[in-house]
Amino acid sequence: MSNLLNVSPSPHVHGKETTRKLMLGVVIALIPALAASIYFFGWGAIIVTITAVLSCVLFEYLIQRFLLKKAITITDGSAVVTGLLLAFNLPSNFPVLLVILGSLVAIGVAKMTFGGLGNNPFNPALVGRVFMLISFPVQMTTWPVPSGFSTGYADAVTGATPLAVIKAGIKGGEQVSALMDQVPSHMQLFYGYMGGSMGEIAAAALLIGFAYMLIRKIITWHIPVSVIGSFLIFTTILWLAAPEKNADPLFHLLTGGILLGAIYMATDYVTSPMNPKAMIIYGCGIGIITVVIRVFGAYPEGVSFAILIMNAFVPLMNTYIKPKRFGEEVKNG
Amino acid sequence: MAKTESTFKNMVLTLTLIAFVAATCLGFVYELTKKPIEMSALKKKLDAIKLVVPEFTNNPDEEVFRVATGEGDSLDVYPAKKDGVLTGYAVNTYTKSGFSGDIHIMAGFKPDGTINYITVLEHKETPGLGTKMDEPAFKNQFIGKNPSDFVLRVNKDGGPVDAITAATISSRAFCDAVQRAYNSLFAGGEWDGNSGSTESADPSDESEKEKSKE
Amino acid sequence: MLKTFPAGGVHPPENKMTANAPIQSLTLPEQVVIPVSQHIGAPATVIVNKGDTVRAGQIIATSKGFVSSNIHSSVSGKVSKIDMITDTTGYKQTAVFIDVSGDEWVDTINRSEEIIRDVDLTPEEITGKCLDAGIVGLGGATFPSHVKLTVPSGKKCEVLIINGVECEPYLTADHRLMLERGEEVLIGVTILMKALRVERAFIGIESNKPDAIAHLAKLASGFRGITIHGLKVKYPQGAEKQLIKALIKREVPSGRLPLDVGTVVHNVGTAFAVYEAVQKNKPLFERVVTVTGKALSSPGNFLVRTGTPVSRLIAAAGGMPENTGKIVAGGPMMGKAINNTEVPVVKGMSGLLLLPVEESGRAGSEPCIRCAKCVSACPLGLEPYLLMTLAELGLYERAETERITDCMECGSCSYTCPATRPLLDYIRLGKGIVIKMARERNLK
Amino acid sequence: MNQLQNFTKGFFRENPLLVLVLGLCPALATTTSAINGLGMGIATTFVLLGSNTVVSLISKMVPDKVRIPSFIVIIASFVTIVDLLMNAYVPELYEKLGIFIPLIVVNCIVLGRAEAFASKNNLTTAFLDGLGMGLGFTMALGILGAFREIAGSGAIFNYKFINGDGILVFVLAPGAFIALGYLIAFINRIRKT
Amino acid sequence: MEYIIIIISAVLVNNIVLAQFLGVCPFMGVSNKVSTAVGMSGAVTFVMVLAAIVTYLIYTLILEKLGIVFMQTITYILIIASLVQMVEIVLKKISQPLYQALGIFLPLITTNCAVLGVAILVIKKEFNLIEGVVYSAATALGFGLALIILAGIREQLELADIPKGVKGAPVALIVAGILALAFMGFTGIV
Repeated sequence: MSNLLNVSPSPHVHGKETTRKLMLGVVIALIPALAASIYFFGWGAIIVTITAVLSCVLFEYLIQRFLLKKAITITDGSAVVTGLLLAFNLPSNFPVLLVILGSLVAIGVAKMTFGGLGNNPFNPALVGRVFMLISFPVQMTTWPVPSGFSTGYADAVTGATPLAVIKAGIKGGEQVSALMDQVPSHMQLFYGYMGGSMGEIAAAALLIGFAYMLIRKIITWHIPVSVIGSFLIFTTILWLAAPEKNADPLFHLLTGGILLGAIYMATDYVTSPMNPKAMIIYGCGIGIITVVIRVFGAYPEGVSFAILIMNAFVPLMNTYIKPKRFGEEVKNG
Repeated sequence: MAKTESTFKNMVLTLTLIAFVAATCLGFVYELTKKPIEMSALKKKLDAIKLVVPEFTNNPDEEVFRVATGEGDSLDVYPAKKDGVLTGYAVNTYTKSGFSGDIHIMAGFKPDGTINYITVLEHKETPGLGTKMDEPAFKNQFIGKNPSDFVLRVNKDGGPVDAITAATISSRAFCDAVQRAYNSLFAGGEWDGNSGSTESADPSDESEKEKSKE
Repeated sequence: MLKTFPAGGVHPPENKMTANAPIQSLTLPEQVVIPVSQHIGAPATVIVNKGDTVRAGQIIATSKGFVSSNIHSSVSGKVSKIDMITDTTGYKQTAVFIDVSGDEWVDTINRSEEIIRDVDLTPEEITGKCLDAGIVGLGGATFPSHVKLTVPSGKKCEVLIINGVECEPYLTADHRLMLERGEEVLIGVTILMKALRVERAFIGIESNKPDAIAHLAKLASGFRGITIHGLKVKYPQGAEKQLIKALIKREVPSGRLPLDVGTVVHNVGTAFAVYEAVQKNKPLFERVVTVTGKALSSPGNFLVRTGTPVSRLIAAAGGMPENTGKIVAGGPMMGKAINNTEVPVVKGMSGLLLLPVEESGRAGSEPCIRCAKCVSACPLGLEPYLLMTLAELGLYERAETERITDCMECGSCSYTCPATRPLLDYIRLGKGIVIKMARERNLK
Repeated sequence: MNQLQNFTKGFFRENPLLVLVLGLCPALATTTSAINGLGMGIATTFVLLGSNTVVSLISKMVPDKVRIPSFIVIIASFVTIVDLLMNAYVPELYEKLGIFIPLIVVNCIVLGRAEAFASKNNLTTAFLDGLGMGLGFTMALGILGAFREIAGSGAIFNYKFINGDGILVFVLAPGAFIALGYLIAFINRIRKT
Repeated sequence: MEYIIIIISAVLVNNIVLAQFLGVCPFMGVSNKVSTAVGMSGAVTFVMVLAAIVTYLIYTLILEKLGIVFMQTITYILIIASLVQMVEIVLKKISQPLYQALGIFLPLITTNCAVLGVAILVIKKEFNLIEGVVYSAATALGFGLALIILAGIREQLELADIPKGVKGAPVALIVAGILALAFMGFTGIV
């Protein structure tokens, strides 16, 4: 009997959380946004999502099996999440071949090059997205207009995102108040009735997922709240300073993927800081850089770039911004 | 041969000698290449002029004159003449509203102001996007148009010019440069630089987005 | 709002199924095996020989040095041999084997049920009695109590903290003790207050023991300076520094003692043992042990003599279930797995936990996903993921600057890690090496 | 045999770019197309050849303490000669390579070969070494340039074989880094097996 | 305003390493540790600004006047080489701690093409002296920023399980590539 006893160091119990469950939780949290996307964009959304997820998983498998000759870890679900998030960052009429290329970049370049899950300094889905945005600017910036469930894919009617419309207008010297008539109302934006990347349109659906992830304790509030907070403060300042030259903060918040970025992309475990203090700095950095790029830069959206840039600072933050150590503040005696 | 010692005299001597030989060689090569360099620069200019104006027999480079843009500077204009008859002007124009840096363009006009042909001399636009402004698909829509009735404005701004997809800003900049050339030459610089057709009113306001989503 | 420590901590399922099981006295075994090192510090020196007859409460090994403790016989009988055994920690050490005959106690022990409230000893006399009685911290650390009661000159204890938290899942020994021997515990606290010359004592109890809180609060009205404080249920609420932070909002600096922030912490079990030692002259040779496990037919809390083999406890709790995969001496978070059922009960053993096979194994270690759950779980504000990697790669200098030695091995990180990485194992390893390195450096 | 090795080592075993990882700046900046890459490589080869030859010839005469300054002057002279010649006879390529022609002077490969090899070897050896290293570098730039041109603009030697654009990022800065990274990784991989 | 544009452009939009490919060798070479990266950045800033001033003066006061502009490369490299030597000697004399912090990087700077590159670019971009100083300082800042970020990432990657062939220079290049990708977001700010 005694020989059969298991002897191992403490602790002898383990929490219920596993990597797979966490990844599944993220997937569940993304379902409302996916549903909204399918509702507005139809078949295109389904095709792009399935292609991205399948090719991410497949590439992870192939690279681990044949190039790295390592243990296969596709079952941990992280490739599925990468695929989903990549799809969420693409237009729903994006050519299938390019979706596959994007997946290869996300998994092959941004993840497997660094040794796989847990080692990559940059968010794989975002590397995939930005790579595609710069390589295929035309395809990446022709958005199908929402049309209720449509079966069109390549032939979908396309239009600009509200953010791009406003930005182009402002640069053309028009007044914001006049431009606002050309874009959907704030309420429509909240439900997701606009052109844009698949996953970024429906603020309502994204917020439901956010609530779910908070309740399930998959993520903490620090990053999303600091991103959105600094973002709102900055846009409000600009808006108050020149209301006819800057869109209102709420409009900014509901468009251009800032919610998708703040809730799902910036919070990516591997590429975000490891302690609350650093998380807040990281989040504020993302919020501010996003606004800088949106308002002053060439691209109408800035959140993908902002997250990648702050990703680059994460190792420095992890080294130099430490959690508050217990017993640090109290001085002798 | 024994290794030369590192004495002060030796060091100075060696360095001086090497420097002297080097300078002599360079001077020689410089003299040798001076002409070809000038020639190639001239040839480049003439090639560009040849491209944008009708046939000519004169040397436009010798007859170059400058016209004021009305913005405090001036442009080089090369008149093309065939047997003494004016066939067109090549205007070396520019715009500051490029996507990344200034764009220099050689714009060719017939004497009545009709656009003959245009070529891009120098730019730093994004490869695959802004670079398309030097491709026929975009340029050809200007040929034979007279800016007096053909508004140099991209269709996004209400004009007739089809902008390059995802490179509206480069397209606008292109129009801006051509407009500048036309106005300087034919409108006598009486151009406020902001007829609404371009957004070059404030050169510092270049924070335009290129990837306009359409 | 219940008090707690601010950062870190986890919420493992409580599983306190023996909370309503009254303490039962375990019948004496045929033989007890009493190790000479049941405490932190130098092992005691054996002073009996093979063949000697001893009585319960008789000293059989004397403390060697200041940080050490006396060991007493827990039964009456004959010393059959003195030999090496493998103890609960897995190390070899000397132990005294005693064949039990009858149950004769040393004469000086007051075996009456009467509760003696009045204390008229000086602090020094109290400390002396604790030393004689071999009292050690019964919360699990087994630090000799007389050391903690000796306040060095220049330092002052302002408040005494009594640890009734029992934050380890499954365990209920302290809980039952507070319910059934509440008055003795409070007298013990009064004695400790006297020894430390303090006016106030806080007893911290996790709010999952409302009956104990109510009971002690009622009794405490009859004692001067003792207050009962309900605490939030969060592991490791019972860790000394975390408890101090929760109750008096002071942080014990890294590498320092509670006394540096003006407090001393004792366990309720220790308070009870102090009561018995001071008022009844009874040395520490028995204690309450929770014997528990989901598959046990009659888990319970047992008053058991030290040196009793744990197999007796298991038998008393209904016998070893078929599918037992692991036996843990102590709680599931910090207890030690033992590899045979003949190891003796020692002073510091607060529980015996039988885990079924399916809960006894560990899942394989997966790659770290940098979810930072270990960082937020660490009550000391350390970064377990980093410490593990540093220990794994042998970067001990960096591990030291990342304060690996602060780790108290509470196990919250390993518990919470979704990738089931053996965080604590590596940190323990690294910590050991770093401590050794530091010691060698100090010698130079 | 030994001389042959002096010549061939630059191609693979000691390829200055792919194995020694030197001369990264021009390798990244000028390889937007195969022609540009090759042009840069040839310009560098010319400087390498010239400097190696002259350094090998005069190294005995140069006192040790002024060795480096002398070499720098020699290299800079050759660079200026290349600069002038290219400006005169291949103006288009010259314009594309831009500032990276004068910057050959700080290319670690050139000074490295002069200092570590040419100054210690005879004329023939130094010449072959310079030629091998230069051509090895040229080859590496050509490969990188060809890859970037094919992937980035769907063309090779300015001949476009696909309709439309390639993967644009490869003609831009990020693509340069990434392509060179994988190229070196690939070489590492075949070298080790 | 003009200066701010120069600074933002040099640091973020046209980062010397990530967009212009100058100084890639030291960028790869001294990015193993954050502490050395910081030291290198300091030394580069110092030399770069100094070199920009001296070469600017020499160019406008001597080369241009004498009409021997073609001697630019040879003069510049000699100036930079002797400047580095001088800085080293002066630093050794006046500030031992500073010398210890920056000293080991100084010899490496001679062959840092960013220094020579900036000196040439100051002339090419037709800056005046003050603009040249601002530009060179901002460029050095951009160099330092990229270098320190890369060093931070590489320090972290030390603890990661990088596949064999990619380890070392390749992974650093790929990180630089992704970094360049991210910095492209700043396009168009100025």
